[in-house]
Amino acid sequence: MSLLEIKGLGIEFGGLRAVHDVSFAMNEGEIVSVIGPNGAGKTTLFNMISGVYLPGSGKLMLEGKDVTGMEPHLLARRGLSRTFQNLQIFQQMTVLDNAITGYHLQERGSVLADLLNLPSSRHRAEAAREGAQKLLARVGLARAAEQEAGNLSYGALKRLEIARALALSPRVLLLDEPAAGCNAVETEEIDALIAEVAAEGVAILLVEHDMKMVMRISKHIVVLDHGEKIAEGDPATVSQNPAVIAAYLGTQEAEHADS
Amino acid sequence: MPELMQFILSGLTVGAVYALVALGFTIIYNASDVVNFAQGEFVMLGGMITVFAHGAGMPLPLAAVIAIVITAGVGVALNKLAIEPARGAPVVSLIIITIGASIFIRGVTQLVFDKQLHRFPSFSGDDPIHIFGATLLPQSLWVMAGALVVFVALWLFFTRTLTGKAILATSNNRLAAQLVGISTNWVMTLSFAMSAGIGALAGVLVTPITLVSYDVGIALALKGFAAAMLGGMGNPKGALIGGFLLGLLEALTAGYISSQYKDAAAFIVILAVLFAMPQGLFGKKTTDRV
Amino acid sequence: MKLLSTTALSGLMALGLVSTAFAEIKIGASVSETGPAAFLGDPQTKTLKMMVDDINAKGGVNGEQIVLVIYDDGGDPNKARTFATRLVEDDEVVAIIGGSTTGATMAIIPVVEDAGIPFISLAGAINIIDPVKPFTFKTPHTDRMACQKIFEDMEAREITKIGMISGTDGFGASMQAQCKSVVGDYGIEVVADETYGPQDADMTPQLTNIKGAAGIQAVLNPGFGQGPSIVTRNFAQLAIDLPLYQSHGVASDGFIELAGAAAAEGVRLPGTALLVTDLLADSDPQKAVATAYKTMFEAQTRTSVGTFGGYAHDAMLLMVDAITRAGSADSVAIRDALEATSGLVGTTGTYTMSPTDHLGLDLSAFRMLEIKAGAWTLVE
Amino acid sequence: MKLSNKQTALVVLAALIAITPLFFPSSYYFRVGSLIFVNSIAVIGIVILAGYAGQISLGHAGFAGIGAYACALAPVHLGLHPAFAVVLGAIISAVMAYVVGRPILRLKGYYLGVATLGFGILVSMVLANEREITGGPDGIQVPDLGLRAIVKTMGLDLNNSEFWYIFSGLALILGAWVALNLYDSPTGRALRALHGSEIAARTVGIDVARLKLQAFIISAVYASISGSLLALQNKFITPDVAGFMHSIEMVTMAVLGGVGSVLGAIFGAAILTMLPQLLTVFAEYEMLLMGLVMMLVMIFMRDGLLPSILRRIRGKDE
Repeated sequence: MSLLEIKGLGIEFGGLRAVHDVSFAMNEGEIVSVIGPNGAGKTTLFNMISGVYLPGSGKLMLEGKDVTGMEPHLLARRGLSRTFQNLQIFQQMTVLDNAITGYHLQERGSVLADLLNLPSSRHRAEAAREGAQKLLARVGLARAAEQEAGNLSYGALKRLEIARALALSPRVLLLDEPAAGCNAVETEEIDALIAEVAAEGVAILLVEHDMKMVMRISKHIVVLDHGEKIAEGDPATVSQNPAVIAAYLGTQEAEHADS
Repeated sequence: MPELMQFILSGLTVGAVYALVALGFTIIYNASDVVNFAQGEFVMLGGMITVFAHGAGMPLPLAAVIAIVITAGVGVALNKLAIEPARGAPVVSLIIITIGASIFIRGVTQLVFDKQLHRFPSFSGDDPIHIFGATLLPQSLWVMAGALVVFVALWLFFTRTLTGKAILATSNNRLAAQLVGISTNWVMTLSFAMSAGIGALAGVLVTPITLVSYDVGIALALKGFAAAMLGGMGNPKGALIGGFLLGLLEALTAGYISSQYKDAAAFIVILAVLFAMPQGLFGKKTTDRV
Repeated sequence: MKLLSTTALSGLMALGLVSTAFAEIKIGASVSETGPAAFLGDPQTKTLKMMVDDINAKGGVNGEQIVLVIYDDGGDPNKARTFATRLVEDDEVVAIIGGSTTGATMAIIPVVEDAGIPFISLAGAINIIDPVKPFTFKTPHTDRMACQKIFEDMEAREITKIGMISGTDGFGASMQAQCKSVVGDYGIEVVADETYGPQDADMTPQLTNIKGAAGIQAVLNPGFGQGPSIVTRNFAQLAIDLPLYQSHGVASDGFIELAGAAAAEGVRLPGTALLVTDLLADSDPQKAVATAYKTMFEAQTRTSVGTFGGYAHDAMLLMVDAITRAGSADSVAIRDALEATSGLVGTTGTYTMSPTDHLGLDLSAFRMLEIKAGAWTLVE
Repeated sequence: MKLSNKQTALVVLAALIAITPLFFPSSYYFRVGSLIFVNSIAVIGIVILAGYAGQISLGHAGFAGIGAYACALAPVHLGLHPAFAVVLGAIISAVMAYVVGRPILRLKGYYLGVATLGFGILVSMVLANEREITGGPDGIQVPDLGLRAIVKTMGLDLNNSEFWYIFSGLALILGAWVALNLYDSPTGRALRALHGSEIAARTVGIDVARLKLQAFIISAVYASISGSLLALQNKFITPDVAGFMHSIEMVTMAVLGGVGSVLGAIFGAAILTMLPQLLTVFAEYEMLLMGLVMMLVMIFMRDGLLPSILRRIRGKDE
């Protein structure tokens, strides 16, 4: 039994097939990458897996249980967390508060206790705060803890999102372009962080444009084009697949034509 | 069934008033995503200025035209002085700005004119028209025709003209609209002028039926807002149908159930519709983009 | 910032931190100059101001000038209470006039009764003065009296089954309830009872139902503002061939103008002498007072005089009369003098107060009027 | 000892409430003060709903109406002491908020606005129409709380305005304390998170629907208590308390002062409560100026008065 199993997932927007019949599976500690040209449906696939979109067809199995169409906060409780391609940071909150929010499932409790500032509420908050501080140190943001998140650089925000997602102690982590907009040093740091997290047994599903990074860290690669899976396998196999090359070359030409 | 007929005619008359106000909301919303709570004041200004221009000896049609032009000017001023400087502000701030504007306009109106109720003669007399045993005042036909004409004109404007499409484009994506060379400032000015003008036209048409005073705007704005939301904000078809639906609901409830709770019935239906269709009857469905 | 400091400064001035004169009598007022009850408050404010100017120009009361402190409560009872507190505690007035609406009046009463300041209300409801409260008086007829006057007239016309269509505002709702409570005394039955919102544009559905009620002989419309004009027009539109009664809420020339002379033809309502000054016999005690007020009001405002402004006129008249008789501006003395008012002729009627009657009017002060050819006539 | 933001806010608030009466020339100022406090309590509710959770309501006066009429009706019909009537009103408001909030909180922006507006109008309509029970549009008497008499037996003779200044002042401090607790608590953080990004909030496990509902209920209770206090203080109440204009007033106070913070909202309530009193000097210009102030503040001080003023002061210091 795989940790996460995707069986024939598909969705349509206004008659347009965004993703069609995609299947694959992943196990604990595995890093699986989804690649494909722009508009191939990678983010849409992510949105279905994380419960943001309701799949039109297919099934999603987490630890052998059918979780298709489950809301994101329920999936989170089952150990699935994610980051976003276009940052979804809580801009008005401090960096630390952003990270603490990741501990929501641990720190939530009676609203009444929160309103009256009862000891139980303070303890929950304190525990979450300590965890968040450690996590911020881990992603190199300890110093920025008290800043308003909106003031951070793009790369720092990317790391903050990863910290927030890690705070859930997920079993499956979905990273949507974690290294986008980061410089070489930052990319390397993120690279190392991903490997480290995977080594702890977390299954990581990655969407990334940095092919060097993808080839280096992925165990398994799924290739999407026009919403359909056109290839999958280990990095070496996939990189030699003619269909994959055609898809990428095709888009490159298109991109040139655009610009 | 002369009773039913009478209820329907009443509902259509009142519904046409709501539809005209709702159509005014639509244009500004389309151009700027702002729900202008001062829309009712445009209607009031249309009526008040016509009353006083007519009272000063001008023929009614000229007085009406003057009222529409002045009100359109007020709309443009509102945009330039209050809405444009607040670009990007959150929904609540915009609500407060437009409510502030409506209080301001009311305050100025009661100073410039007065606090009395006014009316001017109906356009085609007051001899009722008989339809299947029910009656209708000729002025009601003017209001209904007004709502339909404004709707058709708007529909043509938004689908057939470049400017209309530019307004829709601005609403969808302001930056992209600027990139393709649309002057978004011009679009905003135009849509406020149009909205205010349509509001004033509504005021001119309905005053012989509803009367006018400096403070009739709030109630009209609330009903028009409700009608526009019922139909789906931003859609002229929604505004028209929402308006007529609201009017009919009120009239039929007053006729068959309870005149005390006719407004309640209208709002319960709105709540029910929004529960089933969170974007109103004809609103666009949106998907979160992440 | 500048605006704020300017407001703060003028606020301080308003709060009376800057000098006050002496030898003056301060009378306070809280009226609904704006808001949904502006129909009432606007003429009342104007009336109070012009009367005080007039009295002061003629040498004041007991040789002292009257200072009128007037606030606009917008018809909001909460504001009315705050302004009443301000008048009593801060402006230190000796008496208060106001409360254009029953709601505002009821909010003012606890304040004046607490402080022992005489108060003359301009609102209609009977529970303002029933039970009698030591310091609270009022000038308008109660809405119950208006109902009685109307039903007397109906009785004389042998009408036994009527329909009612009332506004849901305070005025309409209160009068609707009062009328229904006394209607039985006149052998009249309400067979259709409809309402409309104060800002409604069309009342044909309600009137259609009333028209269809079995055996109906007349229709009564308690309400003020634009509602009654629209009801009257819809009444004509539906060609309902029955007597239509309006309330004192629309007793002004403006109503005829708004409803249109054709639609208003034959409408009856209980009004005051003010509307028919020309028709009054020269021997009528009210003729002089009413004509004087009408002339002054219409000359200064260039709008037609109405019953509501008259209430304010009478309140000021009562107050000045009481202060004169009391010979001092002491609040309790004024109160006692007010209660002893006897035979004072106002525009609304002739007031004779007593410890058990803080209104002092009877039904005779109401005159049943009928609109004929766009003008008021007296029903004999 | 260094004070946290919360402690600073509470100390400033308590000090202002305690010290300003020393400068009051007459007891009318106690009346204005107590109105500020009563309004502030409702406005803090709006801060929790709109400032923390980012949801708008144009119908919160409906809850104030429920609280107010509970105090008018429960003592007469149920024989309840007015103090318990306040609690009953709060419970009814909470239940109503739950029932109404569940379906409508799925709506966003203006659609939520019109739905809450509809709720408020329904409440005020029932209050105005059910004349036999509620007294109709002309309002109804509210029994005395009786506390002032008890205080008097303890040797402290206060007039009505003074008593209510102190009583609602204490209620406000309590209300502010609770709201400030919430801000930094797990629930408060989750509310602010869903305000920032609903989708991200959901993916960290926040049950957005549930939390919005909680915020709605809490803010409804604030509005309800504010309505109760107003009714008890005035000893008379009309359906205006539940009207659309009162709902708008609440939101305006909150946003004008700074909807993001409790102190800002109280500042807004203070300004908007005093403004009509100050503007009486301008007589017929009052309306015009009121509208002008609303527009100018929102245009030039977008975050609200207090945050903008504080920023300006700090800016000068640097």
